[in-house]
Amino acid sequence: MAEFLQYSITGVTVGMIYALIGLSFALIWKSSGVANLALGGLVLIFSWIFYAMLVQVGLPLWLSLIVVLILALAFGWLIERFCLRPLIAQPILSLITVTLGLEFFLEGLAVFIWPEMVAGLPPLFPIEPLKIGPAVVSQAYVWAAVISLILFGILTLYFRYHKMGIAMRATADDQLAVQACGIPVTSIFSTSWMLACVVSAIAGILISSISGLTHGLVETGLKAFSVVILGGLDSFIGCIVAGPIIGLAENLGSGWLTPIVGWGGLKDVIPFIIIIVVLFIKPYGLFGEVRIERI
Amino acid sequence: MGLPCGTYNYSYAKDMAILRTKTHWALFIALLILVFTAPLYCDNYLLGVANLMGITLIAAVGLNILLGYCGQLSIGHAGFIAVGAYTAAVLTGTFELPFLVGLICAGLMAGLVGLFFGIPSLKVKGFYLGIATIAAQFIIIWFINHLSITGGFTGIAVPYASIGGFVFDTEASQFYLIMTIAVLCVFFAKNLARTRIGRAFVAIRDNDLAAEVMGINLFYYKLLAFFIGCFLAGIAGSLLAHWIGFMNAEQFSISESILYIGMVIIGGMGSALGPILGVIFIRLLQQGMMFIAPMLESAFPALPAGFASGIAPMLFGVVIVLFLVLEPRGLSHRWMLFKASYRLWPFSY
Amino acid sequence: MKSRKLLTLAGVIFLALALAVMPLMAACGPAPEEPTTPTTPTTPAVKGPLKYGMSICMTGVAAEKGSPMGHGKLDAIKYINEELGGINGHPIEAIWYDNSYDAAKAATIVKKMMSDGALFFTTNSSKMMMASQEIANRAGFPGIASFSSPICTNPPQHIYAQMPDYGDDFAAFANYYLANIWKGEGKPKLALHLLNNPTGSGSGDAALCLADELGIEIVATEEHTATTISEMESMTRIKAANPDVLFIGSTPAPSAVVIKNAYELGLYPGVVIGCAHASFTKAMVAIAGADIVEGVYGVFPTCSWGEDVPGMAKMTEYCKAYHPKDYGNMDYITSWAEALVGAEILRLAVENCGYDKLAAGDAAAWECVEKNGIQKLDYDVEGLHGPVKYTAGDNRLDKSVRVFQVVSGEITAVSGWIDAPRIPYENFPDKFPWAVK
Amino acid sequence: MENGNQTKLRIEHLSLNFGGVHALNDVSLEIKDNEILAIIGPNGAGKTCILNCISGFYKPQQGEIYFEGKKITRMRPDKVANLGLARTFQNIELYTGLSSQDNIMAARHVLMKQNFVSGSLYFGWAHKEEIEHRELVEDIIDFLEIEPIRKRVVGSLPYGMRKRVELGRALALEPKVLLLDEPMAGMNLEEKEDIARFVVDVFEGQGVTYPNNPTLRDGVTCIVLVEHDMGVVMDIADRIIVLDFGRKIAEGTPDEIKSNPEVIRAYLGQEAK
Repeated sequence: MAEFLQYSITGVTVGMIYALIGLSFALIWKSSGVANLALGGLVLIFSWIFYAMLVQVGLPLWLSLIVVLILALAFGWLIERFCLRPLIAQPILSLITVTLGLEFFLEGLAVFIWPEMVAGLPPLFPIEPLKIGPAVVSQAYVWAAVISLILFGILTLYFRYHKMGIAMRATADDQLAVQACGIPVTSIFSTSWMLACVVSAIAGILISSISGLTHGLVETGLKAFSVVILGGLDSFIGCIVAGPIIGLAENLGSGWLTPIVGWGGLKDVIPFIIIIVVLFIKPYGLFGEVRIERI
Repeated sequence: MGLPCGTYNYSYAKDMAILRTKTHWALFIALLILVFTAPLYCDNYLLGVANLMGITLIAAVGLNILLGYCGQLSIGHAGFIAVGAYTAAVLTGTFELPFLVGLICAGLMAGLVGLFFGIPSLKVKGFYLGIATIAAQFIIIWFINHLSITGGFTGIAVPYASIGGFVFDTEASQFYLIMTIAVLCVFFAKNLARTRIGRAFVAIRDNDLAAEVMGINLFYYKLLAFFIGCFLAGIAGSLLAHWIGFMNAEQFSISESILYIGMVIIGGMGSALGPILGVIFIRLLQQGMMFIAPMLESAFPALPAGFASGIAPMLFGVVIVLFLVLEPRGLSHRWMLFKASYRLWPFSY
Repeated sequence: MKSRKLLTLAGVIFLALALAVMPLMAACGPAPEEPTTPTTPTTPAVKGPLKYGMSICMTGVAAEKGSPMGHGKLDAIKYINEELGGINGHPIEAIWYDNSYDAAKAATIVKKMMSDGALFFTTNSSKMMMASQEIANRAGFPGIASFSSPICTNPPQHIYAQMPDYGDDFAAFANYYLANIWKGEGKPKLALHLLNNPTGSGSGDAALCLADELGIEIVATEEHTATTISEMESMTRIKAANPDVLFIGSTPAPSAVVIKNAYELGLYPGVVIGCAHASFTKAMVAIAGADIVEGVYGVFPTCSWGEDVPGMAKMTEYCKAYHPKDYGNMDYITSWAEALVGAEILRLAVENCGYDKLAAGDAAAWECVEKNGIQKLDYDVEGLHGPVKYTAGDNRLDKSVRVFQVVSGEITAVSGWIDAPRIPYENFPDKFPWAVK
Repeated sequence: MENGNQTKLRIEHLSLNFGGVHALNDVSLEIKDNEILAIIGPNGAGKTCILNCISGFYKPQQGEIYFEGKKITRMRPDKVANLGLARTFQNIELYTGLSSQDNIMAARHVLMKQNFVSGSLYFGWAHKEEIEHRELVEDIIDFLEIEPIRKRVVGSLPYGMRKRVELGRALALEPKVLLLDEPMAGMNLEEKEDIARFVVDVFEGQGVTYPNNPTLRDGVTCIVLVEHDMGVVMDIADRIIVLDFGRKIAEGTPDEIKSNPEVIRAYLGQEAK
């Protein structure tokens, strides 16, 4: 029972971190249909910027955070303006490949500026774990979960009530119609990239405070976005529900199965088996939009 | 695309031929001669790069059939290459079967695994399918790492390729082997693309609903595309295994898969020329990167530490981004435009 | 507008071509002006160079280790050429390429180095050596791996290991643990937490191989990815197995996660934690937090910065002059030492076979380097790591490591050089088929 | 003409719902050999839905469809096509990346026999088969007067031309029943007349003009035409069925339909506004 509780709590909190990266991915997918392969690079670069502000420059925590967020906004705008916008109306796969090129660039940039390539952030949260009955959970995970819930709330409200958010949703459905209403689609794209950069910056800071700043952040980004397929790529609620489900599945599944099958590392493959199963059963995820085909 | 002025076709066979004028034939034969005499004037290193390109080309041709012709996104191509590589490694290394048996089995095995992971394509399209194939890659690599027959994490040694007692133990002999198979694969793929199956693939890519109503069995042809694409990946994997001589699952990373997509897109999807150009472009660019860090370090010893290590991937990324911004339809499209303007020259209106 | 676009396109294509043509120029061109020639101004090099091949992970996923290692050996070669006047007057020419931690590239690089006439080559990761070793073994081209897996040197062929591998780490740590830490009755219970690649499995294989011989009971074996963000689940299972000692075979970041989770679960302090040398760096201490990792043991095959050994002064001087950012990085030491060992090999080879034989850079030269250079080594590496000496049947050159411990946030040596005997993998052909071949 | 007038397609009590919307409501009709049947009705009457049900694209909740006595309801679309039902689409659904000629060749798919092995080898009979089918396709290209755009990628063609290519693609299937979904929508008078002429020519057959192409030689004896344009329909259809809100409200010859008050109220009345 204690183990069950431990697995569940770990699963939910870790899942929330996946969900956080998933949110950033969904933001861009939702408004422009582009799969952002540069997500890992963004997570990496913002984590390093935060490290630079906090440790190398020595700014206080809140100020470093603000600087990173402002830089994230600027990055988002630049990326959209100079990489994505020239490709509007080109085949979607070319757009996706551009983000691939961007990924290489960002990885190189991180090495260029921070050649040490591995570093640890000072602990952002108290290191003493919280005790929940017989189980324990680190405060860092709890805070990460809370922050992703807050972000999810803000984004949902923004997309539901704010003019720009509504326009973004509309853009996903029909770009021409939105343009016809007098809303410049380009500004919607750049807003979505700016927001996505902010979310990935926050995700990056949280993850690197847990597992350090390494090149591995790139792959964490890649892994997490494939994990949120369960929720449906274009759905925020999907991300926030599916993240914990995946987290639970990998922890509970691995917790029970490892002693039975005797193979280590089940945790790392279970999410992907779930993805395949989900695609067989419910192709567009739990909350993804199912398109009705017409001819 | 038209023919040079004054060239007419007098039969359908002639109209449908790939090489249609004497100049075509001459250029084609000259190219083949150039390629197959390369060992005479290139050193082992260049032959090695050519071998790597040949192997990559086979896999890229497979991905082009899958993605370029049939429109099915696969971001797990390196995983399917791994299936082929390990099948060949186990069959020829552990069970000491002949190379050709290993080669065919590698293709079939990768094809079958591809078939299985292609099943979601019947229900999902685009990036959803892409994610299914990412999952496929992780699952494949996980299994390779945890099976004992594949050598687990340690990896597995692979003997030289050999056919009937002849051992391909020099770079040049491997070059002939790899190039022959690569040329055959390109030829098969080109033929496939211009006949019944290829048209069915493109029909599915361009309009799967209409294709189905016009009598094309989506189930069969999507899976066939997965089978053929992964079959070629398996063949490439087998050759890669014999060429490197040692397989380790870490070689087949997800970024390798993504790079394969980059190759196909940069070359130009859905054309026979596309993968060739894309593979040459990316692989040469990568080889060029290999020299950048040493050059910078020796030319400017006082550079900051991250310069040499950071500049290469940055340049690589910038070249890809700029390239796509300026030529989003790929190199083969640019080549077509060039050919067209050259044919019409000097009356290019 | 259109012409501008075309102009930019032409620029990009030119750039791409320029990059792409580089290998061609380097290979086919008549280029005696090898771009990789190091600057050797102070000693007028009248004698021909000795070519030292290096495949370095300067960029890519492993650049965090590859980049300081590259700097270390290049600086050392600069030192040898400039201050020691090369090897008997022959400057060392470093032929080095960046393999980006990409196996296919590594395979082309080893071919390139063979074409360039390098006398032997080195890699700085086991993966890159694995991608190169079959090609090198088949050609009889000797290679040295700084960090290696057991499979690089078992069965012994033409590949040598500069230092003990990840398996030997475990063996040395286990010996130290049994002799100095274990006070209980019966067999100590061991849990393993391994990275899911050869780095981790190297330690795991050694544990499997040696457990009975040493009298250790393995109660749990878990594995993790390099990008893990939580190992609470596996650590819960390890906790349930109630181990006395936990050995981590991994890299810094995931090791830090494992140790942090052990701390949160109340497992540590309590059990003894030991780390293989790839994990045990300053970065691990920084990521996990000094308070948490206090008292963790680790093994490392080199000395640490600031120790009083003969080679320290020059290395510190060069590091501070050319790559100050790398100061304090253990990988720099490893690599500097590698270049010293390489120079020693070249010296032995030149003295035993003469320069003319080596200048050919062909199979005969390689055989000479291997037989008269590598296999005749007996050198203390100026104290930077254990002495290197070849013994038949064991392709590891240096065979000893030291145990360190985190004390007040600093990695401090707690033992002298501990011998790490060769692990007889070939005695268990069913578990380690690769060791018998 | 009256002699061979047996039923080709029989639709019985067909109902189709999307959620709460009744797209088709208990529709029964017969499509006979040797006639051009027109289905007309205002927007949203369910005309296209009937075609979609026939070609297997929609799965109706109730009712059955029989083709030459064989039940084809809820059959997979490609199987229906294999039986000899070809169609065109309301909003052109061509393979935009292929040339006109290849679009039409692609429809020969069901009649060709090569598999991926022989296709990729190309020598021998795969090559011969390609040429044979190419000849038949050239007949269609000739008949539809689209020779100049034979090698043009259809994505770049003007609307009228694309409609023709689509008709050609349907003809290449050698259909027993040809279903045309608004073939004249969005066309000017001249283009409409061209299409109307093609439809009538196909129906009647071209005899010795195209001796080798069975479709063009013998004609397609059963054509279903869904159309808005009353003028054309009245001119070329033998029989007309009128739908409104998913129900069949009238059936008869053009003259009967013209005078049917129900039709005038539902359809013509609307148009008169």
